[in-house]
Amino acid sequence: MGLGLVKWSRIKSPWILHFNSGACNACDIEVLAVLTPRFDVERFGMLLKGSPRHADIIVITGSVTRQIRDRLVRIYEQTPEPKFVLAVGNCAGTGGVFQQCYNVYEGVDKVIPVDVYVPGCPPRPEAIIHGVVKLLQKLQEAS
Amino acid sequence: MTGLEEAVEKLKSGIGAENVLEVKHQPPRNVFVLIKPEKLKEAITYVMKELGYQYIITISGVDLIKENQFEVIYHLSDYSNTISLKIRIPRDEPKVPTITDIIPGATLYEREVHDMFGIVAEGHPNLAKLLLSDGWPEDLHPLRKDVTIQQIRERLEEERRKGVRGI
Amino acid sequence: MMREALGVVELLVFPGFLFLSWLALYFEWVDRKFYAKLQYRYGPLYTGPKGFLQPFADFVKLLAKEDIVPAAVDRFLFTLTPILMLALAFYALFYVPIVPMVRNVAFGAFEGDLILVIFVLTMVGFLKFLAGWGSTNRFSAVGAVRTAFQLLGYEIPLAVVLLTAGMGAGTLNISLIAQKVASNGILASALLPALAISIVCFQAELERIPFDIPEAEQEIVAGWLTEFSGRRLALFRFATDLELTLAAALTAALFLGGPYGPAIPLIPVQVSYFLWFMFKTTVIVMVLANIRALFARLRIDQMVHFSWRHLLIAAVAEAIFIQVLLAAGVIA
Amino acid sequence: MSGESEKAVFEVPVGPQHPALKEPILLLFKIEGDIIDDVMARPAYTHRGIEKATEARNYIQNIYLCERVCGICSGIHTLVYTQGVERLAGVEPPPRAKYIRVIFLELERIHSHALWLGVAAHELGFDTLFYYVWRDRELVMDLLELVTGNRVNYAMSTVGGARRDISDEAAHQIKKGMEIFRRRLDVYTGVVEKDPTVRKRVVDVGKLSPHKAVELCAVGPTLRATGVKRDVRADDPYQAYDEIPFNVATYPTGDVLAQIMVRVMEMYEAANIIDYALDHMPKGPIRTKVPWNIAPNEVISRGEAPRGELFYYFKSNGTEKPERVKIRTPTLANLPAVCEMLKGYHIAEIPIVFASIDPCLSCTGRFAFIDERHDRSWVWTGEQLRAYRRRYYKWQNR
Amino acid sequence: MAMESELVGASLRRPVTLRYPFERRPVPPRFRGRLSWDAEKCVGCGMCVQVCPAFALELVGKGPMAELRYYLNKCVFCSQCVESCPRDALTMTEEYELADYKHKIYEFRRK
Repeated sequence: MGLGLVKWSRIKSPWILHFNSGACNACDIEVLAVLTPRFDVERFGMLLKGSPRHADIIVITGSVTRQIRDRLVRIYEQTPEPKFVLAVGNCAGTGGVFQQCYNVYEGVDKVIPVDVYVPGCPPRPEAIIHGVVKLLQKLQEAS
Repeated sequence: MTGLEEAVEKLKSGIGAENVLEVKHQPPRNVFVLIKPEKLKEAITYVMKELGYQYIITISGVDLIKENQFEVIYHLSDYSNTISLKIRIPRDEPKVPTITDIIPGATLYEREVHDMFGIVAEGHPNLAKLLLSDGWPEDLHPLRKDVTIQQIRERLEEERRKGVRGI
Repeated sequence: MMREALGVVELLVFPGFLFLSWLALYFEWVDRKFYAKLQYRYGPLYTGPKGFLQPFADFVKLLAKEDIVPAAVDRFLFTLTPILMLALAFYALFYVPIVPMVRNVAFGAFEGDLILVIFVLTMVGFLKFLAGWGSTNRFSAVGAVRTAFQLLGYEIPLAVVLLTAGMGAGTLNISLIAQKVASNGILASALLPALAISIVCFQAELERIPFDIPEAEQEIVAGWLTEFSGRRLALFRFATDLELTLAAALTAALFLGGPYGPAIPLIPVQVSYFLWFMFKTTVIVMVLANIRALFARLRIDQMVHFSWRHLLIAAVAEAIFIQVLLAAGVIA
Repeated sequence: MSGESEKAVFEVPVGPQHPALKEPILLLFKIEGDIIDDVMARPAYTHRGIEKATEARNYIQNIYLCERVCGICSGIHTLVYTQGVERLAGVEPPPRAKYIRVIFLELERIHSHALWLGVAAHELGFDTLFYYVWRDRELVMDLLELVTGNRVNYAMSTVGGARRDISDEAAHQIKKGMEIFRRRLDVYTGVVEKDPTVRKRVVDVGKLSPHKAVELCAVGPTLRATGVKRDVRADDPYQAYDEIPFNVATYPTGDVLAQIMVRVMEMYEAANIIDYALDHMPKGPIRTKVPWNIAPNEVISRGEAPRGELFYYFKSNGTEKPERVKIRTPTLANLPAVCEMLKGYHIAEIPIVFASIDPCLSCTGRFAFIDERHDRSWVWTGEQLRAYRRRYYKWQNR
Repeated sequence: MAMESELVGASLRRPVTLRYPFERRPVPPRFRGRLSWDAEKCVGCGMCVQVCPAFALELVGKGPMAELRYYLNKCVFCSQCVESCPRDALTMTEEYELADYKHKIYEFRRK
């Protein structure tokens, strides 16, 4: 019962932290667009938080440049458990068009574990919401 | 005679026609002028002061590995016309004089060229690392033609294994 | 015996802890929903009917989350401040008439409880400062200093207008003031400017736009809250909701008569108290949300400047106005 | 200098992850009391190595690589790139293609400026305005999606012309959309000009003198906000801009208000350009063929991005791959100016002043500014950072 | 204060929000979603692989019997391959809800 309540609250109140790990801005503006009236993810109880301490889901956009790698790890460490990572856009997935550039790590999963990938360049806001819903499904299924 | 042709003629008379090695027009509003490296500062001062140009768009570096030279291009503009002053410097001794005393806005571009090609702008107040990561090896200049992307990546991985952070 | 049993119920269930907790979450929901509505959005929608359980879900989730204590913080302050802030907010609410069940006045009402509540309001602000200062993070520190500055700004005008209501009613017992205001139309209308001033001051106390300077997300991340996570953050958020409840209930009581109002025919007086209280406080929370939607954030110096130049003068003028009315015998 | 060290100077790092910055950059501020004494920026966080990568890919692949230099101004990046390659190959795009390019570029300018206006409002803590502007920006996004098939990266311009045509029906819809958008813009102009809290935060904040702006080689709206009338579209017209009448918007005061007003005026202007271009679009083909290999040549290509002048330098070597592509983005040119603008203002003004140049760091990713007068660096090395982290973040679970 | 009339309007009107998972809007006509491949038309010329900026396509085998491997998580949805295909064997579908827990690779097969 208590655990069920906790699980329910986690699904109903996912707070996100947006982290740009060297993206081209396209995914970032779509992530922002998701918060605005047209799509309004606050419907799901999602809030954009500034401090990693307050966040549950780290939304990462971008191909992880070499300079930002350590910061990314640090932000990940600062986020309290349970935490989830949503890699938005194909740069965050595999490096996308920046594969085989010398200064990128080709994907967030090379550095920290990723829970859901949202392909797209950039994904439409609907696709990002779909990714979040997928993540919440994963939470639901996890015992 | 268009404004730019006139400007080039003036520049020729200003720094001496023998110092202008090559003039190549790119219509409608750009001209590439190759000059002798030692006349660079004089030429830029002339363009800025006498021809009334105010603005440097950027400094491009090109690695002419076959000629064993670097080409450095200063794109000067009066917002409408562009004079791209080119100089060629030896690859073994990549040095140019700084132009920050003439154009304060050029500091970043000189540092960028320094990062990317290792071309030192002599007299520049601070040639610290610009856009490369903190742990980037000092002797590695990514835009030089003698390193491939693959080699750069391998080198960086090796540095990281050695314990260097920030790359 | 019956009376004591009722007292316990009043303390713990209604309108005590349980109801207050519900009320706090309800106000957060009203605030968020109305704020979203003003921006052509839905706000929370799928957590319970119309997203009603959203604040509760946030609270439970934060309680169950990992609680990180950075090594550099002052552990004592870090642990103490959220609990103390929550306790203080609860404590103050027992002096504000919400739905008086037994004695027709608030649970803890006594002559002079207004002073106590004003003191608690200041203490809450001070605790925010301590919480930020104890975090030792740069952003927290800046947020804490801003909280303290802001406190200097709004505290005095707020105290003046709150006491003005007491002056007008001739008592410092919040419940009696509320009764007097509810029954005296002239006093109530004379206090309308004070109502406006107190709403602005409470907006500052609650650190909401345009006075959310200590928490300015774009400038200092989350201000004094930056380093708190998990349980402590949950308590702080809950305490802030209670503070909102306190602000709404206190404003309603002092300037609008709180739960007291014209009797509604056919229903018991306690139910009418409940309806009046909910109506008045909800409207106040919606006004607060509207202010939040209407402005850009001020700078800290502009805020202090604004308080001293405009708010304080207006508050003092209002106090003098009430005194004059009293002396002239307009307010019986 | 001992006097200086006694003053309460402390450093506040902002970034690389910070709510005010939608993109990673490290800004290190020296603060005296509440006043900014000095600024240092380090934007290496977005450096991806695009210029090198262009040399390893062919001209077609590079269109899409350059498109993703920046996601917001992706249209102008492809345009300046393709325009440069066309010049390299000596090909002229058909006239209709030029008009199509102008139309979607101006749509992009509106979307970018609207986005910026929203973000600026957000930085001021005025979330309602942010939400309202972004709500209306969706209108433009829908038009872009209708014309190009995608909301952000349009893939509209290609070497030799445009990839998609604008049908009469779409043209009609764009015009209708512009009509609505103009009306909404009137509302926002009113808000920015009249709202007391907004005015308090933007008037006389982040001042830049025209002399300083020219000296630091600022470009685009940042320069125009100081009253200097410079715009590549007018000064060095490309595509169909020499056939379209338009005004270059300027505002004389040089503060943040001027930055906002210049961009608002440019949105009106862009709507007018779109209307004019739709009315005067010639009929005909939209593409010409361009050879796969391009003979040795070198050219420059300029264009006015929403943030200012975008510059590409090309050198070809006769193969299918370029020898050298040099990209100069407007934010790089504007960063010295913004560091100048920030000095002497409050910490609270960092977000709005920094945002006022509409920084697009992903474009830039190649810059660190250290005050040249003092010539001191405060870039924290990785080691210092880790020491700080060890001190601070030795957290534990309880 | 300049926004108040707008806010009053907002409080009287319905939100503009698209309740996405429960409410959808049509995909625009030129939308570029996931790639699909027509085995009948493909002759295995490899043009698509050559122009792909993100190395998302790979030909398995050679000549007319070659099959295509499509790395969804690398694709940048530029549709250059569709444009370059001499036989129109490639098309962009309208599918955009592609989020998944792992990288997706489509092995297009000839039947």
